[in-house]
Amino acid sequence: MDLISGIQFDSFAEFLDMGGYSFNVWAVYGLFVVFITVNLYVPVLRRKSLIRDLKRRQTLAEQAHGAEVNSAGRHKLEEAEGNS
Amino acid sequence: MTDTSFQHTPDNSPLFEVCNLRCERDERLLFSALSFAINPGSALQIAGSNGSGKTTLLRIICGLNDGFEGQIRWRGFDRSEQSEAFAADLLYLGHRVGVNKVLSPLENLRWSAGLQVKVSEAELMKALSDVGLRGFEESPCYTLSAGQQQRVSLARLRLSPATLWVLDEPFTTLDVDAVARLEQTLADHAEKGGAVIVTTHHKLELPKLQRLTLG
Amino acid sequence: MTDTSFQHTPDNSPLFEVCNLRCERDERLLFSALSFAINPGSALQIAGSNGSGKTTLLRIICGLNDGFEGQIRWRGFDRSEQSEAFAADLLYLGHRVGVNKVLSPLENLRWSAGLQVKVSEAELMKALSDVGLRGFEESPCYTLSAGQQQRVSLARLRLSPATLWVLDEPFTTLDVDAVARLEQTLADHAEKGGAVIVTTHHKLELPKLQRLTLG
Amino acid sequence: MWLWFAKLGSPKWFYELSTKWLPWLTAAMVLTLGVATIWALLYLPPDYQQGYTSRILVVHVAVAGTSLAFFPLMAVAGTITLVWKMKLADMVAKNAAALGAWFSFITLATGSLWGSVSWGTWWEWSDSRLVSMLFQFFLLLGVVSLRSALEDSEKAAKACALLSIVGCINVVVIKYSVEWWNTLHQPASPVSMESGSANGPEFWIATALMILGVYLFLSVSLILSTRNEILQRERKALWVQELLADTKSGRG
Amino acid sequence: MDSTALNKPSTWSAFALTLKRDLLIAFKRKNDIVNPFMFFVIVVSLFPLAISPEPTKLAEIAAGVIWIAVLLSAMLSMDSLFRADFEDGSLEMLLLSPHPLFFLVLAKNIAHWIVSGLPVVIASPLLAYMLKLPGDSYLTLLLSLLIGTPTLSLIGSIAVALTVGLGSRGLILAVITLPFSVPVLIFGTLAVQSSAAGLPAGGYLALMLAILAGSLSLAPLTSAAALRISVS
Amino acid sequence: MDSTALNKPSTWSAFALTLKRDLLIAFKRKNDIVNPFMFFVIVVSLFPLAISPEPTKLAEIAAGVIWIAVLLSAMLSMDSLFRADFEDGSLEMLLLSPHPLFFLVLAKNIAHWIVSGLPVVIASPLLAYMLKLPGDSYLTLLLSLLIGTPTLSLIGSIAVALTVGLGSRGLILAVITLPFSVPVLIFGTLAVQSSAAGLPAGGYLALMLAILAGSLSLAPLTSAAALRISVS
Ligand code: HEM
Ligand SMILES: Nc1ncnc2c1ncn2[C@@H]1O[C@H](COP(=O)(O)OP(=O)(O)OP(=O)(O)O)[C@@H](O)[C@H]1O
Ligand SMILES: Nc1ncnc2c1ncn2[C@@H]1O[C@H](COP(=O)(O)OP(=O)(O)OP(=O)(O)O)[C@@H](O)[C@H]1O
Ligand SMILES: [Mg+2]
Ligand SMILES: [Mg+2]
Repeated sequence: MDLISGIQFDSFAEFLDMGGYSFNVWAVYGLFVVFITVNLYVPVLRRKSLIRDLKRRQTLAEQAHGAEVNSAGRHKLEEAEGNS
Repeated sequence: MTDTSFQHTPDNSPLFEVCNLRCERDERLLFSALSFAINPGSALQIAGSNGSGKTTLLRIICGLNDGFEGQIRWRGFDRSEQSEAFAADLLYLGHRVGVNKVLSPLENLRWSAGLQVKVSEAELMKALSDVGLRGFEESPCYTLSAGQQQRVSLARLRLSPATLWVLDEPFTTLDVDAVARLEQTLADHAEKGGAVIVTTHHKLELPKLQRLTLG
Repeated sequence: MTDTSFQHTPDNSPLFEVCNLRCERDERLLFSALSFAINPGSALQIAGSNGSGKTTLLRIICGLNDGFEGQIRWRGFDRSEQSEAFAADLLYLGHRVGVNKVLSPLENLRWSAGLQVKVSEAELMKALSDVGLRGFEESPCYTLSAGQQQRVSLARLRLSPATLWVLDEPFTTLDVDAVARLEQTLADHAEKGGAVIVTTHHKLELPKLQRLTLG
Repeated sequence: MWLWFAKLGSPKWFYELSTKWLPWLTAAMVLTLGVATIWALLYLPPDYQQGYTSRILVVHVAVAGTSLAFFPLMAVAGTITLVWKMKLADMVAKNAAALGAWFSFITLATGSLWGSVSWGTWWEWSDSRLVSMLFQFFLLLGVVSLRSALEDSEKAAKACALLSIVGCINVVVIKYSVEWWNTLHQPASPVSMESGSANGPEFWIATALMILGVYLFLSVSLILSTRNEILQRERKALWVQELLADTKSGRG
Repeated sequence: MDSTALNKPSTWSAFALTLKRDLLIAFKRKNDIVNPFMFFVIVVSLFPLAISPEPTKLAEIAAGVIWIAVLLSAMLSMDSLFRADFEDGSLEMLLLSPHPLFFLVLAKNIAHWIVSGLPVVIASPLLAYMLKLPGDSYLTLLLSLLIGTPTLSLIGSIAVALTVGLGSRGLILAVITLPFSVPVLIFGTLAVQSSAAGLPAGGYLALMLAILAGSLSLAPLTSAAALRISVS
Repeated sequence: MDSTALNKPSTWSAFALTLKRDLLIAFKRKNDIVNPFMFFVIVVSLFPLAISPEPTKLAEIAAGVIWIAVLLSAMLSMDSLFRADFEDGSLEMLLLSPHPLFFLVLAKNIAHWIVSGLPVVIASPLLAYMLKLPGDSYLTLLLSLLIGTPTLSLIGSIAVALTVGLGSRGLILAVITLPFSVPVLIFGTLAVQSSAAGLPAGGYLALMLAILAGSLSLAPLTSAAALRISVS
């Protein structure tokens, strides 16, 4: 494997020029990179803000109505008074 | 109509039964391990504070909402196996009254009752005058007041052959008179062997009334 | 707030006065020669059967409906000459509660109260928790039940500087608890020198309550 | 089978499993994408017709091919949502729609950039792949739009599931009808995609590697956003509460 | 077996009852009938203003313009299907009725097409004349629209059923359904264009018929499923 | 004079509050932003399919097609203005507020245009390219749309205010407002077409600006009056 001689370009400028099509080639790769980073980085950022938000709510819930939460979902069935 | 007008259930299982129902909305537990049964001739009032899940429960009962766990049985069979028979024997009146604004009370009732039972024009007119809409039969419903529109939907109760009535806050916007008349209708239905499930914040006086309080 | 927080009227004419009001809808006479007056510190319940014209009357009072004949006076002047002052001193809650479904209770209240008075966030939060919506402040309103949405609109009552409150069936869909609390709020408002006009089919217990029955 | 299904349906199970797998998948993704990109940019020999621009095709073909996977994926997830009411399937489907729209957009953009070189125009209506990709983009945005329009999340899940299934059929129908329409309109310029570039084996190896990398990227991105969705929707569950208590703020 | 079953109306009569009710509502409201038609006419008449009043140019675009205007009018008129029923609660009644939802939905679809699609189809030759569509293709235009508009309605009704709870949904309906109607648009315009060029158009019409048949059997089913989802 | 007046927010702050609220609702709903834009893009892309994919033919119709699509998207997006407010009763609150309705309506109009008009304007050059609009006319297109779309929104808001109680009003809105927006359409397309032909377009743009100024002062007033009528 000759990693150096395999390279198709003799100079960096030539590499940048891409045989005259630098705009198209670099635009495609630029878009590609943006596309990948956005779709990886946005979920990561969202995760951070989500965790922050959830923790804030957790502490709020603990302070404000920790006891009330447990009372949810109860019910009671009875005969109404005054039936015949 | 006599008692025999309602279909009987096999081997004496209750008319309608709910076992171990559990429902969450938005990760908020509304109820769990909820079980009750209702038999012909009885009435069930579902009470509870605002947001305790009354409307949700009624919609689950009717099959409009399937976000629940647990069994619902109709005349002893699973409701989903009996869905057509159940539909033929159920009458649901929700928060929204099911009254088209451009049609007249008569035209509305002709369709809404007609889906479930064959009715004659005379029966339609009688039902409307029974709920106090005489003289309004042919006015378009957008000219009716909130309570009058509610009455149009209540006229269905007088025509429906359904055994099980499920009513979500039917007393709202009714005046004192109409409230009394509706209570009488419910009592009559139960007496004839029907069953009623109703939510209201109002103090109901019915014979054989069970009360289920949520929340 | 003390008694002085409400503006006083000149030469002791009543706060709000209706003379010889007459209204027809669809060629049906709803009321005629209707006159009444309401003073700071008192409450007026408008009763009547369904379709008797309660909602119509309230909308006429507020100026949302101009299909009437007769005079309406505000602090002794014709209402139309005082429309801005009247608007600043009026709070109307209609059948439709004025709650946007996508916004949260907090955001709703910020706008609806903010149109009439400058309020701080803390006051908003307090008003919401006073009506029993603690924990729901930030949930979108479409996840709230019918009664909870009604409560969002009632929170405005706790922030408004208006003297005259006009409420159309504010008790519908509220549970027993909330009904009691609302009655208390109305009594407090009257005590502080405000005035309340309210329609309801429900038996109101307020000090200095007048009752006007239509139809 | 059923047990396995039930287990897979559990967001908790998925969350924990993905915690284990994510580093490996990410590493594999970085490696393949890196190698493929460097190879494509530096080592790919110039095409005899189009010179170095065949470097564009490596990306274009990889993204275009992958973007075709989204509707089938969403339709499968939708079926699972509707039939087995599995929450996880919907969480995947929700994020897949948005990601799929991104993929379609990048396909369109890279295709245009390549078209401006090889056809001398950025956009051409007389090519069925272009037009049908455009409509796939619209359909995906339609699914995203429906999701955001419906407020109730359970309703939205089922509605989007149904739309994805119907949409999956439609993508195929559109493709064939547009193709037929184009053969009838006899394109003026030589604008067939299959016509041109005879690319060497190196090109195809680089492309294959790029396709692999893009698929890995798809899975990593989908897993990341699905995990967020799990945290969001299961925020009241005990295991999430415990997990939150264990994580330092903003990390984890 | 029991009195309930004896007195229960047949599915056919429920179908007829629903069809009649929907037609009645439409005739009372009038807007549902007049608006799609007016919209169609107005949109078509914008083109000579915005593009060019020259007859030769108009003739070239006539088929396409008419089809697009029909498409838009069909999509936008769908907004009224199910809306009032959802808002006033009648839709819940429909879902809870003891009849197969397929037929009731079909009845509503048919009523809607009669009211909003048919007038547009009938008006199309006149507008085709105003746009100087070449003379031989009128019959093809009429036929293609007669086959195409019910298909569009059926496709649209799925989207309507999915979005039934939304307040303002005109645009989202169009956004969801326009991509789906591309095949109908393509075959419809191809049919008209080819008969304008003197070529046979029967093949396209047959294809459109096939699409219609497919959607006639599948769309009400899908709409019914979608309604159940939306109302829950 | 009294404590009420002291604590009363200024009209300006009511304006800002309403603008903010409407933008907030739009950002929460997202659809109000995305749909007009999507509709515009999809409608434009139907034309090559229905008429012809040939670049020269497309270039001829490009300006007109874009303007018509903008017009339709603007008209149909109006449906969401005031709708939710009417249905939930907020509109009554707006009418009963102690501030001049003119400014509150203007605030709602501005919020609506930012949300539904601006994205369409921004996307238009891309679509112009896809339709092969001749190169020199892009700036004119953009300017004409930037002036034209607020005008269309203002005109539309009058119709919206008049029809605010109707359930499905997408079509009727279009039917009422399209005739009124013909002048804007004509000047807009003339501007683009003349700059595509290398002629100056400033005159048309100036005319459009005049129309905008006129409607900016009159339309909110008329809408306010119409709202009072509709709500009563
Ligand atoms: C269904 C989506 C698509 C797929 C699967 C796809 C796939 C491909 C493949 C495999 C090639 C290489 C063909 C070859 O080497 O001869 C190619 C070439 C090309 N693609 Fe796409 N593509 C898609 C969409 C698009 C779009 C949307 C555009 C433009 C906006 C586009 C523009 C091009 C161009 C200009 C070429 C070069 C054609 C030539 O060499 O003559 N493609 N595409
Ligand atoms: N839009 C309308 N057009 C014509 N008539 C109307 C309209 N709205 C209401 N009416 C008529 O006006 C009368 C009074 O209606 P209103 O809504 O004021 O009654 P209400 O006393 O509030 O009744 P409820 O207790 O049912 O709310 C009714 O008889 C009704 O028929
Ligand atoms: N669409 C929804 N999405 C999520 N949660 C909802 C939705 N609708 C209702 N909820 C929640 O479900 C709970 C129960 O609502 P429901 O409407 O069943 O209450 P209810 O008992 O009928 O109250 P009310 O007496 O006010 O009518 C409420 O806490 C509410 O927050
Ligand atoms: Mg309820
Ligand atoms: Mg009333």
